[in-house]
This record gives sequence, structure tokens and C-alpha cells, in this order.
Amino acid sequence: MPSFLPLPAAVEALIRDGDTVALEGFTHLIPFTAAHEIIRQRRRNLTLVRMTPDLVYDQMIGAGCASKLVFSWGGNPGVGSLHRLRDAVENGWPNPLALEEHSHAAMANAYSAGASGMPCAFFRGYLGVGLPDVNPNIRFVSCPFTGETLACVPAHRPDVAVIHAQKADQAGNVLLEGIVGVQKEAVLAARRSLVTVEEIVDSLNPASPNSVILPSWTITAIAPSPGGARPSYAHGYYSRDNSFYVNWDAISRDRASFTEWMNENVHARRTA
Amino acid sequence: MPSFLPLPAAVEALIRDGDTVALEGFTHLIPFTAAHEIIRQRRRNLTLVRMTPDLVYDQMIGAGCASKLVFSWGGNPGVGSLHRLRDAVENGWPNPLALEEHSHAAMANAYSAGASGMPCAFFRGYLGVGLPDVNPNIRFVSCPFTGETLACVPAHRPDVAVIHAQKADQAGNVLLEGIVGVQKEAVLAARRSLVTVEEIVDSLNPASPNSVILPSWTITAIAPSPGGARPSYAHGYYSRDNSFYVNWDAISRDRASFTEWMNENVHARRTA
Amino acid sequence: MNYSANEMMTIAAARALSDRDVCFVGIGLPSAACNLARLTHAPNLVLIYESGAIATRPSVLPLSIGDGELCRTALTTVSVPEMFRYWLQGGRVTVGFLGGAQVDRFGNLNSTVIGEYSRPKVRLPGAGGATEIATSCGRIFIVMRHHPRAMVRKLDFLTTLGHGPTGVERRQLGLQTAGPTLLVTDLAILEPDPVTKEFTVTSLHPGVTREQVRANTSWDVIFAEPLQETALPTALELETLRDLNARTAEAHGAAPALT
Amino acid sequence: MNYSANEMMTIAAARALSDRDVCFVGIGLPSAACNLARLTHAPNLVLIYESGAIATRPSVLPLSIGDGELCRTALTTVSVPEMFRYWLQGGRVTVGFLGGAQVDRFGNLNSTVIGEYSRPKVRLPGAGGATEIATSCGRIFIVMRHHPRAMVRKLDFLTTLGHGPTGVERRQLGLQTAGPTLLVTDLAILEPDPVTKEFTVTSLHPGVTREQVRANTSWDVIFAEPLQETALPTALELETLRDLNARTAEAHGAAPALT
Repeated sequence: MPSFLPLPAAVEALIRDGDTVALEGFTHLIPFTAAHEIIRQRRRNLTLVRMTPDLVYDQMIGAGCASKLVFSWGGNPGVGSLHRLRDAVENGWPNPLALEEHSHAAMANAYSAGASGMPCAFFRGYLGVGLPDVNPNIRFVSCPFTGETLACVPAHRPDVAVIHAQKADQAGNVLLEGIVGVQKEAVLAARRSLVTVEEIVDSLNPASPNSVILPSWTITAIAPSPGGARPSYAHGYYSRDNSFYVNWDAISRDRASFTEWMNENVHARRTA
Repeated sequence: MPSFLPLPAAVEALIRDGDTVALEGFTHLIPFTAAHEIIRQRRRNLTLVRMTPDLVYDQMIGAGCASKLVFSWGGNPGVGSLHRLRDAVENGWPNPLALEEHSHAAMANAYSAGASGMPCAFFRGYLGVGLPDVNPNIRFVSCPFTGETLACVPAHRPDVAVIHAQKADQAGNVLLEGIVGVQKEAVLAARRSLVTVEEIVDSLNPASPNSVILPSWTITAIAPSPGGARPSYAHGYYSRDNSFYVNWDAISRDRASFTEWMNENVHARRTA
Repeated sequence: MNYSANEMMTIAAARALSDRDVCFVGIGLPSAACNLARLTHAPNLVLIYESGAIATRPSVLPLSIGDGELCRTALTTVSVPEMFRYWLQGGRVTVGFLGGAQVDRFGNLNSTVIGEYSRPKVRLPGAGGATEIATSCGRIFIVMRHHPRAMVRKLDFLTTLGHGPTGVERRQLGLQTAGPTLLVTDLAILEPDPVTKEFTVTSLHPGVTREQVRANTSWDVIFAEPLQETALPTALELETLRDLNARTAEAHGAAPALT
Repeated sequence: MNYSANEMMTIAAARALSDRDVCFVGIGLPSAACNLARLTHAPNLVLIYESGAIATRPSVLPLSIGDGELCRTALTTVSVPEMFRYWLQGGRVTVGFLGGAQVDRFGNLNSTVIGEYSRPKVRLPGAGGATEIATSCGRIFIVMRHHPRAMVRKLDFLTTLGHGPTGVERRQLGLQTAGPTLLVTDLAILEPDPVTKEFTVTSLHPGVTREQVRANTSWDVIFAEPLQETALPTALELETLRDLNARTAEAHGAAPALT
């Protein structure tokens, strides 16, 4: 059974400097409010894992939380570059950022392998391309039956997974619905997990017997956080604030405007 | 888009002597009516693949359809032995039956690998036990990162998968609900697929955006077959006929009573 | 209250489960023991069936591991590949229950064949989930009836690894899980010796003699000192088990064969 | 009707899709082309987005591949690991659309860095799904604007395999999929030579000259003989595309950057 905690206490309890942390959510259900709390608590030297480091990691990287990024696509979807990510990689601001770079297929399989208790993931991939030359965590094995060359990457086993979900019940079971991404895998792969939720309800009342549910004993802490995915969205609750994603391009383009925005919108605010 | 066919025409079109055929359904949604049609059409030398060859394969094996069985648990769940399977293995009646024997984990992973376009499946398993000595399709590889010994089996790629489902819509999309077993994987792993359904509806109206649905273009043929899982069950339609499972023990125990039952209940009947 | 040896066996197995356990449940005796525990001292016990049902709370015992009752009363139901990958292999199960046609003194099990594999005298059901349940669950409880043909010196086939043919192979393979820690029969409770891993009788059920256990065990069975006597079934345990069995018999039209 | 070069590019890409295709769709130009095809000549075209949405029918173009509109209008939505395992790697996609910062004459793509990998001048987004889309889909359509910095002699980094650095590596790797079969730009349509696999201009868009194409291609581009002229956009194509873009702009509060 997870602990029900206010978000600041949950971040305080679960996330330590130097941890490997995966905040997941594939466009949908991105745990922005949790990320802001991590920024406010000034966590440092995190290894951040995420398939699509978009605005949420641009903010954390620009705020100086991360020393390494494990990822497969870093951009502002449909808008352009992540300027804070680029500034860290190209100019080392506010600190250098090491990259461990994969493809989406590798990342998705690595989470799935972590959830499965496997040491590594095998898939068809990475043939004839450059990433294996720059990432020693990409290797190849032969199928013992056909001889086919298969790619292999280590399983993701983050210290902490952080996700946002629609609902938790009083017993601590969590329901996800819509675009579910790799969040279930991230939680099952991690040593500890923090789930922020739109609401805590008496019963999940899942729509289907096969609804996507994380049972209570797979979760370390639950923090209520209505709107916790904004400016991302929560299926059934609120829509994506597309204009914020477009505006982020200008806000994040230079260090001063970024810093000002973060001071006003993150550091000056307290989470309930 | 699949063909909508009466069951006899679908079996005629999709299943040939010598094929590797997987009828799946894990207690729930077992495609008995399709199996009976295969028996009536006197298919021979089939390689039958199934995690749990229970009554449905006991009937097909006793009827002489199979020359090989790929499986992980062959019994009458909660009741006892499969007498026709045992008679084939122990005495070669009505014909010898070769066995390729796995564990459930291997079978489930092999279907998943087949659905994934992989040549083989890797998992933690088969350590220190006897099956690898009697099944050359069980091999071991080392994780290239940790050196851990992992089991490897070939992916299942049956010629035909046969499953039963609750509903198809007019476009040929199929909904499964409840205990969904390995049926989706079996269909995606197979070259051809036959789905019998309780009913054909205008719209699937899935309960959840994440409901288990097989899209039309993954299915070769759909045959309406209300009650097509009996004496197994269909979640939302009818319950399992547990007494038939108990009674099967006596029916199947000797060749004469089995043959008589099959003549009366399978051969003498026609599917609509 | 009077009780049968089977009832004693099921109750003794149920008592070994705690309120914090997550159990991978097979059909028959394990299912009865797990649900009895859930309905008595361990209301938060989580039951997982390999058909995909997670945190299920059946009001009657399933005849098969995929009964509709399991899905209807589950928190959620996942596919079988997910069950074996994310839940079993993922290390999320604390206790796995196993049985078999034969067990040896080191908790290795045979559910494959009696006789030679290629020319079996009796073809048994096969491994099912057992092979990987035995290596993925935190610990394994074995529940079997005491009989010389079941408690054997040497297995005809090693379907499922206990502590290994000589008690050391499991450790040598580097497995991180404990393997069999309990063997409950209709006569006694056996636990592995901490050093040799040989199953040793640690408790006799009330009224059972050492001689009965010896006569029904094909290996030279060792008794712990001091030897315990299993506590009598309580009225609550017996009533709960009988209610469960009665509801089950009514629902299935007949008593499940193994309870 | 007047039309822009971007509109011509999107329309030419849309025409290459048939009613029987199953498309793995990226954001921006591919999404516009695929949805235009679905709304005109290919109503049964199946669109799959890597976020998990299968057979989706968005009425506005998504700004990201995980927009709620994709899930709401999908037949079903699966997890991202399932998407990459069962759907993409499973070989169930006939056409994958790709773009990138750089393409070479053999259809290899760079979306990783400009400059050296360890000290990049420009850090680009990275591979995303492209690496395995390129090898798992039946064939690949590339859609990019014609520009000398985009159509390069040599990639700074090989993110995504086309036919390989010299046009033969893909075959040598034994891949069973066709790789890039079409490159649509705002100036022309290019197709690989059947033997050398070099992308060759097979059709110029109306009003475009060979000189324009040469000036915007860094390699010595070859023109097929006879060279075709791309058919003008029809009124239906233009109106459908503009309606789609107008609905999209209204829904998002601004026009998506790439359409």
C-alpha cells in the first residue's frame, strides 16, 4: 500500500540527488507539477530518463537538476527545438549534460525489460546506423536459431519513476486511460514510484475488466495533484494547452527569459 | 478487411492438412465450435499449438487431426488427465503424437515474439530443469551486459490462429474482453487467422479507449458462431459449463465412449 | 470439531500466508488455502492467477485458473504474456504455491511423466507455469498429499527446480529467490534444513505419528527436534473453509476434485 | 487555383498512398499528407501514430503525436512498448513517413546532430522512432523541403538507414523491407534508381525547373528520362487540405509550424 502524501513531502521522501529518475507520459499525462516540485527542491546530478524529453525536461535541465540524459527524441513536438537542452549540450549551461542516446524502440523495449525483471532487452533494430558507434550500451547478439543479428540494450531500472494518472482509489490502486505510453512499464521497472493523480476516489470503477491499472503494491507514494499534467493534458479532465507549447519556444530561447519565467512560475509557487 | 464466411467455408479456406494451427483461449473463449468443424472436415497431420491443451485438443487428438503437439500444460483443469492425449502419447492411438514441450512462460513469450516479428523469445527461465534436455528448441544465451544466462525459444509463427471473441463490427474489427489470454498474440503471430464471434454488431462501442481490439486488417476471416466457445464461456454472454468438464473424464476415458460421443455430438452435427 | 486430513492440510497452508503476501495461485489445494487465508487472517492478501487476474477476490473457488469469477472480482485482468513478463518474472510475487505428482527431499518436483520421457508409463500434464514460478517467486510453498509414490527418492523427471537434485544446484545457479521454504501435507509440515536444504518434518498434524510419516515418505525422512504439533483447526478456519467449499460445490454443480 | 509549394508537396505525398495502406505517421508534413489522402482518395487508409493510436481518424491535425484527438478518434490505443513490438516491428505497417535535417542521395537520414557528435554545432532532436520505422515498414516515403543544406553529399550523422552510405549496405544487411521508395519535396518527386538506389528526379512540380532542383541539391542530381511533370493540385485536394489546416489552426489557436 502506497503512502498518500502531499507532493512536496513525496518528492522529499522519494527523490535524492544523484538518482536516476524517469518522468514519463507520452504527450499525455506528463507530470509537470511533480517536475516543478523537483526543481523547487533543487535536486542535482539527476540522470533523467525519458523517451521524449520535451518541455518538462527542458525546464529541469535549464534549472540545473540534471547531469545526464537518457532519451530518444528531444524536441518541442510540432514546434521545434528544446533551447535549454541544446544550450546544455552545445554550451554546457547551466552545467554540462552527458547524453545516452537511443531510438524509441530501444527505450520502449528497455522499459518493458525493466518491468519484466530482465537484465536487457532484445529487438530488431539499430542496423546500419550511427548510434551504436557512440553509445556502448547498444550491442548486438545472434538469434541462436536463425543467426539473425538482434540489437540489445540494458533494461531501464530507474531509482524512481514519476507519472501522472487520472485516479487513485483509497487503497492506492491507480487507473490510467487514453494514451498510456510507457508509464506502467516505468513504474514497474523502477525501485520507487511516485504517482500524482487528478483525484482520489472511493472506487476506480474501471470501464473495462482490462483497463490499465497499477495495483497499490507497485506504488511507493501517491500525491493528489489536480491539473498536475498541465500544460499537457489528462484524458477525461482537461485538454492540452497547445499555445503554451508554441509560446515556450520564445520563453526558452534565451537564458534570461527562461530564468525569469522559472522564477515567476515555478520557484515563486508552492504546491499544495 | 477480413472475409465474413460461414464457419465451414472459413475452415475450408484457411486450414490445410499439415498446417501448424494454434487454437487459443485460456479457459475463457475457447473456440470449440471451430475445432468441431475442423474435426468434421477431417483435417490430418496438423501440428497443434496451445498453452493448455484441454478438452478442445483432447477431442481433436482423439479424432486423429494431429501428428504433433506444442504445449505447456495438458490436462482437464481441476478435474484430471486428458485421456485421449494420454492414449495418443502412451499408446499411439489413433496415431502417434510427437510432443514439443515447453513451460507456460516459454509459450507466452514465444507467441509474443511471433506477434513482434522476432525470430525468438528471450526470458528468465528453464534453469536447472529437465525440459531443455528433451527439447532442442530450448537454448540459452548470455546477457551481453551482465552475463546472466537467459533462456531462448523460437517464436511461434503458426500457419493459422483460431480464436473466439465476443464481437466483430461490420468492418471486421474484433473486440475481446475479460480473460484475454494469448489470443491477440496468437492472431498477430499467425500467417492467417480465423475468428469466430458471438455476434456481429454495427459498432464495437468499446468500454475503454484501451480495450483489447484486433483491427480488421490483422484478421483473415470472421465466422459468426453464437455459443462458439461452449462448454467454455464468453464473458458477458454465458458461463462455463463446469459439469461438462467433469463429465468429460468419463466420456473420454475409453475409446468406444469417446468415439460414440464424437459421432453423436460432432460428426452428426452441421454448423450453420 | 471433527475435520479431515485434507482440511488440516489446507488450513496449515493457509496459516503460512501473511497479510502482506502477493500469491501466485494454482488450482485445487493452493486456491483453497489462499482464499481461506484471505477470508480469515489475511484480508489484504493479494491473489494472482496465471490467467491474468490480478488481486482477485473470488467468492467461490474456481474450477480452472481462468474462471469468469476470477476476472469479475479482480482489480484488473491482463494478458497472459504480460502476466508472465511483468508480474511473475518481474519479481512482484512473494509466494508461489506448487504441487506435483512427485517431490523429492530437496523440493524438486515432477509433473511431466512417470517412466521414461520418450516412452512414458503415465503422461502427466506438464510444467504449466511451475518452472518459472519456482524461480521467480520470493519463496515457494508446496502442498501435496503424503504418499510413498509422491514423496520419492528420485524424480522420474525434474520439471521444477527446488533446491536442486543434491540441494546445492539452486544456489550454484545464482538464483536470488529462496525456492521451497515449506512443504505442507495431510500428515505434517516440512521445512528445509538451513544448511542441507533437505525437507525435514518440523510439525506433525494432531494425531499423526512419526511412523505414519516414515511409511508414506520414500526417502529416510528426518524429524526436527523439538518436533512441533500443528495447532488444531479453529472453528473459524473450519467454518470458513466449509462455507467456501459449499458455495463452490453449489456454483459448480459438483465439488472440485482437489479440495 | 493558386497553391503554395508546401501544398504541392503535401498533395504529391498524399497521392502516393493507396486505400489499402497502413501508415506509420509522424508529425507535421506526414500527418497532413496522410490525413489528406484519407479525406480524399483513400478513405480506408489506416493511420497509426507511435503514441499508440491505431486506425485513428482525426478531424484536425495533431500538434504532437500524442494529442487527445488521436486517441478519441482511434479504433483502439495501445501502450508504446506494444506499438513498437506488435505493430511496427511486427511488420504490420506498409508505409512509414520520415523526414530529417539531412538526406543523402541514397535516402539515409540525419536527425541527430550538425557537426561532430561529441561537440555538435547544432543538437537536433534525435532518432525518435525513425531508426526502426526505416527497417520495419514495407516502404519508406521521405518528405522534406528542397534545400542544399538538407539534400547533402554526406550526412553529419547516420540516424536512419535508407539504402546505405553507398546504396548497397541495406541489401547487404539482409533486410526484407524495401526502404525509401519515394522522396517528395517542394520542388520535385524523386525515386531510387532500381539498380544503384540513388534518388533520381522522376517528376518536377509544375513551374519548377531542373536548374532550381540542381541549385537546391548538394549532390549531382540525376533526372530520369522521360521526366514527368507532377499533376496540378485539384480543387478537391486543395480545398480538403485547406479545410483541414483551417480546422487545425482554429483548434490549436495557431497553425502547426510544419504544415
